[in-house]
Amino acid sequence: MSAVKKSLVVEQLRRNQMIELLAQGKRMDGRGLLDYRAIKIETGIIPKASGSAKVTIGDTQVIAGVKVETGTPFPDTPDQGLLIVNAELLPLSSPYAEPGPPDEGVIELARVVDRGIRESQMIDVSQLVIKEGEKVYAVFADVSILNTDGNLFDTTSYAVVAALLSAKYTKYEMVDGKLRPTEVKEALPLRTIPVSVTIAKIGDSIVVDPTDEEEAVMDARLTLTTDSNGNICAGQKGEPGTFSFDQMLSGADTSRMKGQEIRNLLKEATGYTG
Amino acid sequence: MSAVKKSLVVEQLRRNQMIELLAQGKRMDGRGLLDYRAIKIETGIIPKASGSAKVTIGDTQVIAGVKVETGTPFPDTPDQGLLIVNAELLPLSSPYAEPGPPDEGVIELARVVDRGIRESQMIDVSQLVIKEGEKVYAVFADVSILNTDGNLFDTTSYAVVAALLSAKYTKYEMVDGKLRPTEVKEALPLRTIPVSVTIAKIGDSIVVDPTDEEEAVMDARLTLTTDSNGNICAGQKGEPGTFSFDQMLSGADTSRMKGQEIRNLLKEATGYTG
Amino acid sequence: MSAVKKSLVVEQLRRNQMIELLAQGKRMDGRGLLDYRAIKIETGIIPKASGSAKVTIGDTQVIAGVKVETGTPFPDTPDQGLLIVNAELLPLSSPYAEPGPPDEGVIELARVVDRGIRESQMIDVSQLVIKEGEKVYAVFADVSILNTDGNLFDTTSYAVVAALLSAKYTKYEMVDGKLRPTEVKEALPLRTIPVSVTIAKIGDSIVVDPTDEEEAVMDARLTLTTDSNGNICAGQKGEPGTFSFDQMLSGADTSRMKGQEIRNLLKEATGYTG
Amino acid sequence: MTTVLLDDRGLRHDGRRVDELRPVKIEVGVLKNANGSAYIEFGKNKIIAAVYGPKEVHPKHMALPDRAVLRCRYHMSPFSTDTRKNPAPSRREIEISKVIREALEPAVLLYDYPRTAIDVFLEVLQSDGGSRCASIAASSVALADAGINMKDLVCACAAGKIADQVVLDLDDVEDKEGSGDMPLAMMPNFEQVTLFQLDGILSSQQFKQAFSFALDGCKRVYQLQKEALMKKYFGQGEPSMEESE
Amino acid sequence: MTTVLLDDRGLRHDGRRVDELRPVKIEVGVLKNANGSAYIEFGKNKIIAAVYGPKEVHPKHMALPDRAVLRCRYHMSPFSTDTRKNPAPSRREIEISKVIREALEPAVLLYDYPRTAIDVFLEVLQSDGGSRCASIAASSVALADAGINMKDLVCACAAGKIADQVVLDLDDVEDKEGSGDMPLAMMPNFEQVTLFQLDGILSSQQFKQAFSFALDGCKRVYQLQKEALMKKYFGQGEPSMEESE
Amino acid sequence: MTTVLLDDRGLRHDGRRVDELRPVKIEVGVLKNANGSAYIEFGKNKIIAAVYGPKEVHPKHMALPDRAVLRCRYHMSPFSTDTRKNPAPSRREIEISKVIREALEPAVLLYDYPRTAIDVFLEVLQSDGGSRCASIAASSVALADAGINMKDLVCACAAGKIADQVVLDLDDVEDKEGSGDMPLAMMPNFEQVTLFQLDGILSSQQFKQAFSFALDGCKRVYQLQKEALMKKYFGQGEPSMEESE
Repeated sequence: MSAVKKSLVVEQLRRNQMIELLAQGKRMDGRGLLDYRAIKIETGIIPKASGSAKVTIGDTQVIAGVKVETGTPFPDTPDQGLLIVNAELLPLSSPYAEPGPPDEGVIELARVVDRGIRESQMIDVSQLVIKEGEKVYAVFADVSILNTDGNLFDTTSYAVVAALLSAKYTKYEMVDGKLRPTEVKEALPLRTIPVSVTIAKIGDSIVVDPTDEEEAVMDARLTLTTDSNGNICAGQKGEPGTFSFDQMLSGADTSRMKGQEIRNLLKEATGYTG
Repeated sequence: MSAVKKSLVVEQLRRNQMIELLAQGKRMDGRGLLDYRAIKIETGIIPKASGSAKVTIGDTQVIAGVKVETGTPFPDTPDQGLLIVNAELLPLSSPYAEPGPPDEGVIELARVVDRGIRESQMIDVSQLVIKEGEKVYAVFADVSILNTDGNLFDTTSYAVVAALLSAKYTKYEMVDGKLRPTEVKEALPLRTIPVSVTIAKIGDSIVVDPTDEEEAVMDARLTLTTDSNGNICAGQKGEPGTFSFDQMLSGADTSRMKGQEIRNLLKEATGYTG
Repeated sequence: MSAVKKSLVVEQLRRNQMIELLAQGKRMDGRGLLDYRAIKIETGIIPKASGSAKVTIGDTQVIAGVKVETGTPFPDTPDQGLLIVNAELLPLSSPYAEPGPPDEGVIELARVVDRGIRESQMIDVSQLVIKEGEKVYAVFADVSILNTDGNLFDTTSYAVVAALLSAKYTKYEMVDGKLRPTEVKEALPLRTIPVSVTIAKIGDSIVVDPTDEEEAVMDARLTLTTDSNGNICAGQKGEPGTFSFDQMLSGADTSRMKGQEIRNLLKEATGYTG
Repeated sequence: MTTVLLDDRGLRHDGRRVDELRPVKIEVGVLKNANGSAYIEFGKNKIIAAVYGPKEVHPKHMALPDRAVLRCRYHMSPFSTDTRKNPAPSRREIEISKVIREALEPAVLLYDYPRTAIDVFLEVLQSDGGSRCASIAASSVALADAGINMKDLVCACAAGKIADQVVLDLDDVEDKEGSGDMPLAMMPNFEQVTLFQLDGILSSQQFKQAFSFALDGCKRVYQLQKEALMKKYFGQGEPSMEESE
Repeated sequence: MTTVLLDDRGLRHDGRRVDELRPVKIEVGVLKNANGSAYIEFGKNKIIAAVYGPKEVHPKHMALPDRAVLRCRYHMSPFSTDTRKNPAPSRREIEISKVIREALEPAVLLYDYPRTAIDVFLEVLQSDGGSRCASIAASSVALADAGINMKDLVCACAAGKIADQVVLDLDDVEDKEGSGDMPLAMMPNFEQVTLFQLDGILSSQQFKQAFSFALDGCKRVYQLQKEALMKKYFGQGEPSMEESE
Repeated sequence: MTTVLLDDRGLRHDGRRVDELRPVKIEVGVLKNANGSAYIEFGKNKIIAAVYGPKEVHPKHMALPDRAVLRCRYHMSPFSTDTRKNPAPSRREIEISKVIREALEPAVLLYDYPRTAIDVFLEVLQSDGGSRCASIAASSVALADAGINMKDLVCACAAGKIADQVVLDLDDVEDKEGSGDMPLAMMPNFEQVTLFQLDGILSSQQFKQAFSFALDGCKRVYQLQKEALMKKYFGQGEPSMEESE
C-alpha cells in the first residue's frame, strides 16, 4: 500500500538520513515527532449517502460514505443491527495501487478501522432493530481512498467516524409483515467518539502520523484507538519490526493525548455534541 | 474476439489492400458494400429448451437457447417478468477464444444484444407475472458461439430473436402459495421484431456485415437496431475509430432498410406472423 | 497431487527399476503386491465436530470431520437429507501442494469418495428429514489432507467413513415453524460400510495401495468400492493408462477381498457393529 | 407417476430391448475454424467436439520436451439441461473433462508432437444420459479429422441397471430412475479400457454382465465412428446439424 | 406518485428547458499522486478522473512496439448510488470502461508513446444520469493535465426522450422515467463521433433531432473543458471538491 | 442461560485462576514431508504448523536479492469451528496470516537465506480462543525444527477482560462473553513485542495490567516451547496427535 516504491540502496540511504534527523527530534517535513499534519474534515459531500465525509491529512485524501439499509440480523445476534466497514484503495490513489480485490494490507486496514468503531461501542446497535430476529438496519461504511501519502489507518478511521457522526437515516416500519419507509430521518444512536492514533517506529524514534516516505522505511506501526473517556478500545501492531515494552506503554499515553485533540476536530467539523 | 491474429506489418498490408478494393466498391469475398452474406436461420434445434435457434451468417455460427423459468421480480419492478441475455464465446469457436469468464468484448456483445431486445419492448414483460411482487417468469436467453467469422453482434442478435419468436413455455399457477406447473404451453407475449444491423468503417468506406478479416482492420463499428415500425430502438458504436456526422445519419437509414429485409427472413424461418 | 516431482530421466530410470522389481513380485518397501501398508484409524479427535477420524496409511495422513447441520432439501428430493463431501489438499501436506481452490485432481478425489458413500447408500438420507420439502439435516464431511504419500483415495475414503460411523448429531424439532435444537444426540442412520480399494498398474503388474513413488510412475489407477454385502457400488479409473479386460475383472475380486479386511479394521476402530 | 422402466415384454420405456443402443448419428468436420471437429447425436445428446492443435503452448513452461500436452474441456451450454445450467464450469464438468482426457490420451501419439498442445473442446448443446461416452466418441473422431496421429480410435458406451436388470446405454430417464450406470471407453484394436466409472450397486454377476454389455456397445459405436470418417473422406454428403427426428 | 417530466410551459421536472444543460463544474489537478486529474460535477454526478502514464507496461508482452496502450477503468464507489453498490466491477461498469476508452482513443496521440501504457481511472463518487458522458469530459481534461499529446479534446453529452419530446442531457429521474437516452462523444475540431449509444425508441425524425441536440450539448461541454484548463494553467483559484450547492 | 465468568472465589468458568494458562501441549516433527513441523494443543485449540524452505521462489521476480521472503498462511479446517466454516480463506484468516508473519519475521534471520522463500503453513484443526497466539508458538517451534536460523523463539499469549477483571489467556467462552482480548507475541530474550492486537475497552490501569499479564503468559509459553524442542532433540518419546484428554 506504499506509494513510495522501495529500491534497496535508495531505501537504505533515505532510512539512514531519516534516522539521523529523527535523533535530533526533526522530521523531513519540519514537523515535531508527535505532530500531525494539517487535518481537514468535510462532511455532507455525497448527498445521496446517509452520511459522508472527506478527510485530508497532508496529501492523503479519503472519502467515506455511509449507507443505512435494512437487512437480516445474524442468527446469534438477533437483537442487533449490523455494521459493515469496507475500504478500497482506488487505483487512482497512487502509482502502485492496482485494480482488483483488496490485498492483505487493505483488508487489515478495513478490519482495524472496523474494530476501532465496533469495540468502542460507538453505535448502539441494539437500537438499530426493526423487528428482532427478522429485520434490522445495516450500516455500510464504505471508504474510497483517493490519494495516498501515509497514515491511511487514521485518515480512513476519521472519515468513517465523521460520516457516522453526521449521518441521517430513513426509519422503516413493519406493516403487515412488510417493510415500509417512513418520512422520519434520524441520526444514528451514538455513544462515544473513537479516535485512532498511529505511531511509527523508525530506528529508535517514535513519530505520529507517518508520511508515505516515513512508512517506506519504518520498522513497525502501532495504531491505538481511544474512546471519549480515554479508555483504549482497540489496537493493532503492524509491519515486521518490534516495539519495546516501554514504547508500547508510552504509545498508550500518546494515543490518549493526541486522540483528545483530534476528537475535538471531529466534533467541530460535524457539529456533534453528544 | 477476433479470429484473425493481428501482426503489425501484415495487418497494415491487408488493410491497405482492402481499402483500395473498397474504394472501388468491391470486397474481398465479392459482395457489395451493403450486402449481407448468406443468412441461415434454423429453429427448434434444442428440444429441451423453450425455444432455440441456430443462425449462420457466412461461416459465423451461433446457437441461442431460451429457457423460461420462474423467479422473483426486482424490487423496483414488481409487475414485470425478467429477461436475461448471456453469451459465451466458446473456445471451440476460434483459435483465439480462451476458456474462462467472458471478457469485455463478450460482455459488450451480450449487453448490446440484450438492449436491442429490451429497448424495442419485443417482450411484453408485464404479461410475464404470476403473482405481482412475488413470482414472475424469467426468460433466459443463452448464446453459445460455435464458430466466428465476423459480425457476432448481428448473428447473436438474430439467434436470440429467432429463439424468442419460436419459444413455447409452460404456464405456472399459484396454489396455496406454491407454484405448480400446468399443462398449458404458450408463446411469449411479443410485440415487435427488433433487428440489428452492423456496419463497419474501413478507411473511408462503410460496409455491412463485416467478416473477421474486415473486423481485424476496421476503424469503427456501429450497430443500430430497428423495430417493426422502422424506429431505431438501440445503438452502439464500438472500436477506437470514429464516424462522421453524416455517416451516423446514413447508418440509420441503412439499418432501417437492411433491417426490414432481415425481419422478413426471421418471420419466414419462425413462422411468426405477429 | 503427487509429492514426487517428475524429472524426465529420473522418472524413467525409477520406473524401469520398479517394473523389474515388480516382475519378481517385490516392491520398493518390501510389501507384497496385494498388501496395504499399516492402516491406523483414530476417531473422536475433533470433539467440536459431530464425528471425526484421523487415518494414516504409511505416511499418508488425513483428518475427516463431519458436521451435521440443518438445511433446505433440493427441490427434486424434498424427502432426503443432504450429504456434502469436500476435500482439501493442504499446502502443508507436501512441497508440491499449493494454496488455493482445489484442482481437478482434488475435485476428482472428493467426488469419488462422495460417490463411494452415496452410491453404497451408507446413509439412509430419508431418515434425515425434519420437515419434508422444508428442513432436513445436511451432513458435511470435510477432509483435510495433512501429509501425502500416495493412495489419497483410500485414505480419504476411510477417514470419511470412520468419521460417519462414529458421528453423533443433535436432533432438531420444528416449533411454530422454527427449528429448535433438542437435548437428544443420535448416531447417523447407517446401512452399510463402503470400502474403497485402489489398485495401480505399473508396467504389467498390479499393486494395491500405491505409495507416492509408485503413483509417480504408474500407468493407471482403479478404485473400486464394495459394500458390506460384497457388491460393487462405485468405481473410477484414473490416469492416462489402460487396463485390460481381465485386469478390470480381477480388480473387482481384489476389491471385494481387501475391502472385507479393511471393513473389519473400520468396525474395530469405531466400535460400529451394525 | 412412475415410469415403467422395463415392461413384461422386456422392453424399456422408449421401446428398446435391454441390449439395444439409442440412435446414434455422427458427422465429421462441422466447424470451419477448428483443425478437426465432429458432431454427435447419441439419443437426445447433441454434442460438438473440436480439436485445435498441435499448437504452441502458453505459458511456455507448461510444454513438455518430449511430447504434446493433451488438454480437454467438457462444457454444457446453459440451455442443454432441463433446468438452466449456470455457464461457469461445475465440479462435475471439471471431473468429466479430466476422465475424458485420460480416456483419449492412451490412443493419441503424443510423442509425435513434442513441445505442443492439442486441445479438445466439447460443447454439450443438449444433454441426455451418457454424455461423457458420446463426448469421447465425438472427440476421437474430431482428433482423426484434425489429422492427429492415433494408434486406435477410442469408442465408448455405458451399461447400467434398471429394475434389477443389466441393460445397455441408459438415457436420462433410466439414469435418474435406474439404479446403476457404468460408462466405459476402450481402444477396440488393443482391447484396453481407457475410461471406467461406476455408480450404483452391482452384484459380482451383474458387474460381469454389465462389463460385457458395455464392451459390446463400444464395438457398435466404433463401427459408427468409422462409417462417419469414411463418409467424410471417401463418401459423399454435406455435414449438417439439423435435428435428426 | 409520478413525476411530471415536462409541464405545460415546456419545463422539465428540475425547471430546465428541453435544450438546457445541467450545471457543470470542472476542476483540474485535484489529486497529488496522479500525473493528471480532473474533478467534474455534472448535475449531481461527482466524478474524479486520474491519469497515470505514459509508464512501463506490466506484463511486458502487453506492450505495443509502435504505440501506447490506452487503458480505462470506470468504477462507482459503493455510496455513489441510491442503493449501496457492490464494490466489485459489474458487467455494466466493464462495458462502460470499454466504450469510454474507445471514445478517448481517437484523440490521444498514442504513437508518440511507443511501448508504454496510459491509464485513465474514473471514480464515480456520486452518480446521476449521464455519468459516462461526464466521465469522458473529465478524462479528456485529465489527459491534458497529464501533458499527454492529443489532437483534440473529447467532449460528451447525451440527448434523450421524455414525454415523447427530445431533450438534452437527462438526469437520473428522466433517465429512469423517460423513454430514451443517447449518449454521444465527439472531437469538436474534427466533427467526428467517438462514442454513441442508444437505448429507447426514436422515430427517424426524433433520431435526427436527438443527434443534433447532443452535438450541441457536446459543444457547450467543450467550452467548459477549455475554461477549466485555462483557469488551471493561465488563471487563478485553488482546486477544491466542496459541494457546489 | 449466562455463564458465570468469574465466581465469588475468583475462579473462572473452567476453574482457572485469573492468571492461569490453559493446558498446553507441544509436539515437534509431526509431519513427514515438511522441513519442520509442530503440533500444539492450547486449551481446545489443535493446530499444526509446517515449514517448507528455504526454497526457490516462484514466480522468480518475487524473490529478494539480499534475504528470504517469509510467507505465512493461517487456515481453519471446515470442521474446526462450532458451525462449519467455508473452506475459502476469510478476511479474518487473511489478516491473521499477515500479523502472524509480521510477528515471526523479526526473529528469523532472513538475511542468511537470500533469494529464497520460507513458507509457514498453519492449519487449525479445532479452534478455541487464542488460536493466533497458539499458532505463533507452534510456528516458531516448527521453524526451529526446520533448522531455520533464528535469533530468538517467538512466544505468544493473550490477556483479556471478563467481568471487569483482567485475566490471562481467554478461551472461546470468555472471548465471546467477555469484554476484551489482547493477543501479544514477543521475543523473550530481547524483550520486544512482535504482535499486539486489542479488542475491547480497557482503562489506562487495565491496559497496563493486561500487558503485564500477557508478558507473563508469553514467558510460560516460552518454557513449553523450549521443553518440546528439547524433548525432540535431546529426549525421548514419539510424536503423536491423540486427544490429550
